[in-house]
Amino acid sequence: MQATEKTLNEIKAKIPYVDVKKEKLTSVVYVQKELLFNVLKAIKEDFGFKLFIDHSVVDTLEADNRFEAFYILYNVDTKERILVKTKTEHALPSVEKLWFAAKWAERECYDMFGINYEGHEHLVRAFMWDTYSHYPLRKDFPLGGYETVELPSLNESTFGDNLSGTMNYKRTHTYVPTLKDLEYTERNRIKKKAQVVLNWGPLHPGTHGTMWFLFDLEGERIVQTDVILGQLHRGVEKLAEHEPYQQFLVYTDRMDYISGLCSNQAWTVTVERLLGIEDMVPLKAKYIRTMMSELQRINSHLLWLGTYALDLGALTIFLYAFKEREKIMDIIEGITGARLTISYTRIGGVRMDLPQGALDVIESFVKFFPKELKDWEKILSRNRIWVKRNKEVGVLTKEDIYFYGLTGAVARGSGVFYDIRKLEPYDAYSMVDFDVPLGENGDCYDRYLVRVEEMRQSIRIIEQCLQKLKTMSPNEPFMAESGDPKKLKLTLDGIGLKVPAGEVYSSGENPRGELGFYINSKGGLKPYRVKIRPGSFYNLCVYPHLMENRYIADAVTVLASLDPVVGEVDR
Amino acid sequence: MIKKVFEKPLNFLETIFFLDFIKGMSVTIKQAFTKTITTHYPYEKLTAPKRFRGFFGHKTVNGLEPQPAFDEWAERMKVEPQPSKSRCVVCYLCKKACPVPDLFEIDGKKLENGKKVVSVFNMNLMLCTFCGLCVDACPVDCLFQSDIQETASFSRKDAILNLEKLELIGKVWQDRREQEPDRIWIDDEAREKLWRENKLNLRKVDNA
Amino acid sequence: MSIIALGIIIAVKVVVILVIILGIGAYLTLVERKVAAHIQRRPGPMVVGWHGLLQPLADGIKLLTKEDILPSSANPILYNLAIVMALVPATLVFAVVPFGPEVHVFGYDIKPILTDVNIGIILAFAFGSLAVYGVALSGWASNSKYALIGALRKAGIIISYEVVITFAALGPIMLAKSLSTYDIVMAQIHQKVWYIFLQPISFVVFVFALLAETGRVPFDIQEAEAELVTGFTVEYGGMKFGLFPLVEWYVEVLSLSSILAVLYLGGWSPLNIPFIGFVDPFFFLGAWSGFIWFIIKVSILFLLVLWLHWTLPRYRIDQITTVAWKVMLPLALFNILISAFIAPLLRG
Amino acid sequence: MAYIGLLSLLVVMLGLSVVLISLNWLLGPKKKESYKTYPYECGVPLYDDTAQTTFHQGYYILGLLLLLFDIEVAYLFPWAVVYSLLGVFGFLEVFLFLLILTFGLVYAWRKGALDWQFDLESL
Repeated sequence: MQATEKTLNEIKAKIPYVDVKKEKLTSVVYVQKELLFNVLKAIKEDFGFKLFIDHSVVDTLEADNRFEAFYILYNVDTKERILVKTKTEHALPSVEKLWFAAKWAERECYDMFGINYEGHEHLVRAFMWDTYSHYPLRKDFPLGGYETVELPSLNESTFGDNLSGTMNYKRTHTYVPTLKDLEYTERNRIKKKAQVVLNWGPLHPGTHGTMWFLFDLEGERIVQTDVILGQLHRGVEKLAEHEPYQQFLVYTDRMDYISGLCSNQAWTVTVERLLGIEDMVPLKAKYIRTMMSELQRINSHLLWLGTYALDLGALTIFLYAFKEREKIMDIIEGITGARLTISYTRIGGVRMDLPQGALDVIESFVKFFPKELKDWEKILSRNRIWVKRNKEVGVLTKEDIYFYGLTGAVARGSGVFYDIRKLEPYDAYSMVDFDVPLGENGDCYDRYLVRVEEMRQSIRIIEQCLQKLKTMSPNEPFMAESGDPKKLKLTLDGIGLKVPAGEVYSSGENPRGELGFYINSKGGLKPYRVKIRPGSFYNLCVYPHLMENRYIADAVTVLASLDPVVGEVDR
Repeated sequence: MIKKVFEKPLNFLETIFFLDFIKGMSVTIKQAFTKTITTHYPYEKLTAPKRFRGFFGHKTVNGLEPQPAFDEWAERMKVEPQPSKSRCVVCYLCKKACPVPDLFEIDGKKLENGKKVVSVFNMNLMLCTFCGLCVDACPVDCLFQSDIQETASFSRKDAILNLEKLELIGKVWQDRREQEPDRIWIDDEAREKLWRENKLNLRKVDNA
Repeated sequence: MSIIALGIIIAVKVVVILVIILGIGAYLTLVERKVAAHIQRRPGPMVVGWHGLLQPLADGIKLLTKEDILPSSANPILYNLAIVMALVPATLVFAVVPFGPEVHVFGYDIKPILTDVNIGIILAFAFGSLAVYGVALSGWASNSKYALIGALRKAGIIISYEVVITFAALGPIMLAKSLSTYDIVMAQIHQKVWYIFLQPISFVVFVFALLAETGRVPFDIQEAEAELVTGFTVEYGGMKFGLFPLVEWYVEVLSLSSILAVLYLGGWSPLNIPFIGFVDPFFFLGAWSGFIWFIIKVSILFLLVLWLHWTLPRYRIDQITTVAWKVMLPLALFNILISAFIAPLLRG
Repeated sequence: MAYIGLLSLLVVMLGLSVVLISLNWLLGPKKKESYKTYPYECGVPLYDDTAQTTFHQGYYILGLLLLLFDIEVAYLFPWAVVYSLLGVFGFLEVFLFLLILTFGLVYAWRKGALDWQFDLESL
């Protein structure tokens, strides 16, 4: 929910030199950049907007004060969200003292826009290597990049069978880092303090993807850690500026590739809110989306559980979890046609109605799954080794949650009631009944219990959706009908979907935390700027803090319990 | 609304008799004597569901086109339908709907009677995301996605579908699977075997 | 007994041990894969041979035809010596394992034990603890950080469990009043009791120490694939890589299981009803039934190890040492006290 | 005399291990590539070129305790064999011996020597 008029007025009364504005979808506080730090501090401490959601920059291409920066903050107690905006030429004060998460967001802005943050402790690039000299998200950076190095295609050199026209695969590539660049980067990121610096990743089974950690080791003790991101960086935000709204859906699949449906849903809901057609979406579509994304949540949590147990040595659970996961994959494949990159939702509904037999299959899955879950818990939950490995490891207090901008199961594991499905219900979540599991100690064990319980709650939601969907006839619409096709064109393919000017921040509760989309639209077919708020990225930012003075063996425990996915971290 | 999660710690008796280990081991031994749930790929293969989004194909003109859309679009684009050839009306809507438009290369050629017919339709599937937006866009139910999923090849050339390949895939599809009902899975027996422990019983095919 | 006969007997015994190491050791990989697969609801290897029966052979051929790679910064002598140091002591343990009772073949009385000496158990523990050198050397010689950490972890485990395993073994020795493996079994047969019934604490401690010494779950931290990829073997390839798991996971488990069977399960003796006698369904085989009982006991122990391996998660290094010194060692000391009271009550 | 078997097994095993080590060199392919012998560290350039440096371990004191207890156990082996012949005197003597060592263990425990030496400060 956006901050109310009342809160905005209170802010205006307390801090007179800011401008406040309540727009249709956002509540904005405008402030001069010189006063930014103090204003944010006051908003954080006096008004309770403690949770850091996101920070980024919009390149307006205006002659003076080219960049418009925004900070998105959340008040967990009053369930209000606020945007703080400022304008700058190329420099901003760093707010890393207020939120550590801002440190990483600022690094990203420095990397992508070349904004210089004054007072930042260690301002290095977030995704690109340190010898890279461009700022890719600036508007004057071409979509294809600067063509500098041409890589020979393997086929050309082996078979010599290139084709002509647009079908040829002789594609120019942008500059790729050499070993020297990487070596410079790794030495720039971490200054050795202890005995040995160990490269942990990117090609490592424990990192769940291509994450590159540097551990400064004193024996088994990790003295300091840094993460080198960007192994999977594809510039999704840049691509979003060049894709129509519907077509960008395809890229949301590929961000958090474990839970494509939830990302689809979050993006679709965001665009629907921007269009103002959230209420026009048929009830059936809403229920289908909710049910499918809960299935996807179980799917994603199963992958988490499997790899978590695998990391701690219990390989069998991994196979058990994948056995059930395969069933969900089969269901999703039968309904949507794809297993991983699903692209099922559409702006205004879903792509297809449920096929025959889908409800039967889901019902039989839902009936059996809790039994299986109980079996796994028998192996793990009270096992003395499992408890020893997880309790008192990676402890996060409530204050940490706010300071590091953590969301999702990580926040709930520490007892912070933060679940977008409850706080800001989208689709059918307001119509179904479910509990939010909360932990107490905020250690890995609590996060484990929370996620396991979440699977059970997801089953509850799916059951309710099933009951509802059974009563609906197959003839009911699954796509919204536009009242006036000239003004608003809602089709399955999304050709010619025009979106009014405006901005919106809306988020969905992904299995890995809050996935938010900030859309800045200047009207027309394509968004002007899309900022994705990835849950994994901010959940990962607490990792170096948690790993201080821990064992190498805890590295896998903590990483798996934070459960980041590289596709979402790097985008 | 809020559910606190916790788990009891082991008590003394459970600790000294290793009851936690025994419980876990009882689960694993139980599973060890249950039937396996694997499909022995590539000796055994499941049939992909009808909705599966695999390689693309062009349905051919066989009298089952969606009417009146097909005639209208053929009129509008001045295209002459050729029997057992692609239904494509060269409307470029698929290219428009594609997130990566570069992968399509479409062209039509003029016939002697002044009408058009599709002559070039290349899809570079190296770039394709298999999202199905082009299929949604196709107004005449020509472009579709088949169940071809084993697409690995030694040359990138094989990843490019030209008009002939597309028509061939389409014809095979029309013979083989087009008439199937819109069901979640088609191979009920194999799936029920896989879902043995769930006691799945799919309702018989409803051909209505 | 003539020199020639003695030579032939020794040669046969050595060949039997070699078969155990290479043949049975290799086929245990198949057993492990099958057990693990079925626990995980998979069929395991099915393609090479009937139900994968030729799989170990195929694996062996694959490993043998790999390229021989020496890491650029490794120390070549230590790098290869590590394999010798890992393989040889682990197999020497079999020299003191009595596989069965004395049998009468071709007019000779043969004890199926290679070296029946009066310090058999001590020899077994001595060779067992030598195995750590192989791991430590490989970690140091391959000059990779993962290998080094893995090797040092293994040393940490050995440091903790070496003491525990010897203290645990003291109990049965006190009851049997002998250090010879053969005599320990004979003592159990005379006293008509397996020592597992008199020494349950010591048995449990010994089983955990066995898991630790052989690097099985929950103590497989030296190769923890999620943290250290494969720990000390990370720079080894081909047969050199194949030998480490063969030694650690199969040969050592077999040898220590044999010692365990000797100490607690009465070696080759048939099923025991404490203080009453033995029940032998294989009585018609005469003295040879002992071999069957020995094989049964060792296989059950091996399957138990596998069962534990594929169920439990793994400990952290500090937890392993803590458990060893704070739980296992006091228990083992306590067990000696109990044995001191039990021992005089037993018939010599 | 009894050790001949052991010795012959040792010789056979030494020979076998040398054979097994060299088999790869004999049977395997030999292709030179520049990065094939690069030490594995997840496919990125090494930060530290060598791993053969000082590396702190947390079980140094445990190693010392191991020596102590292994010697103790060596004393106990002969006692265990002849225990039944020694009677009450033998029991009391070793009981006293074990008691002292148990006190040693408890002392080490209380001093924190049995814990993993995690920080340099705790040493």
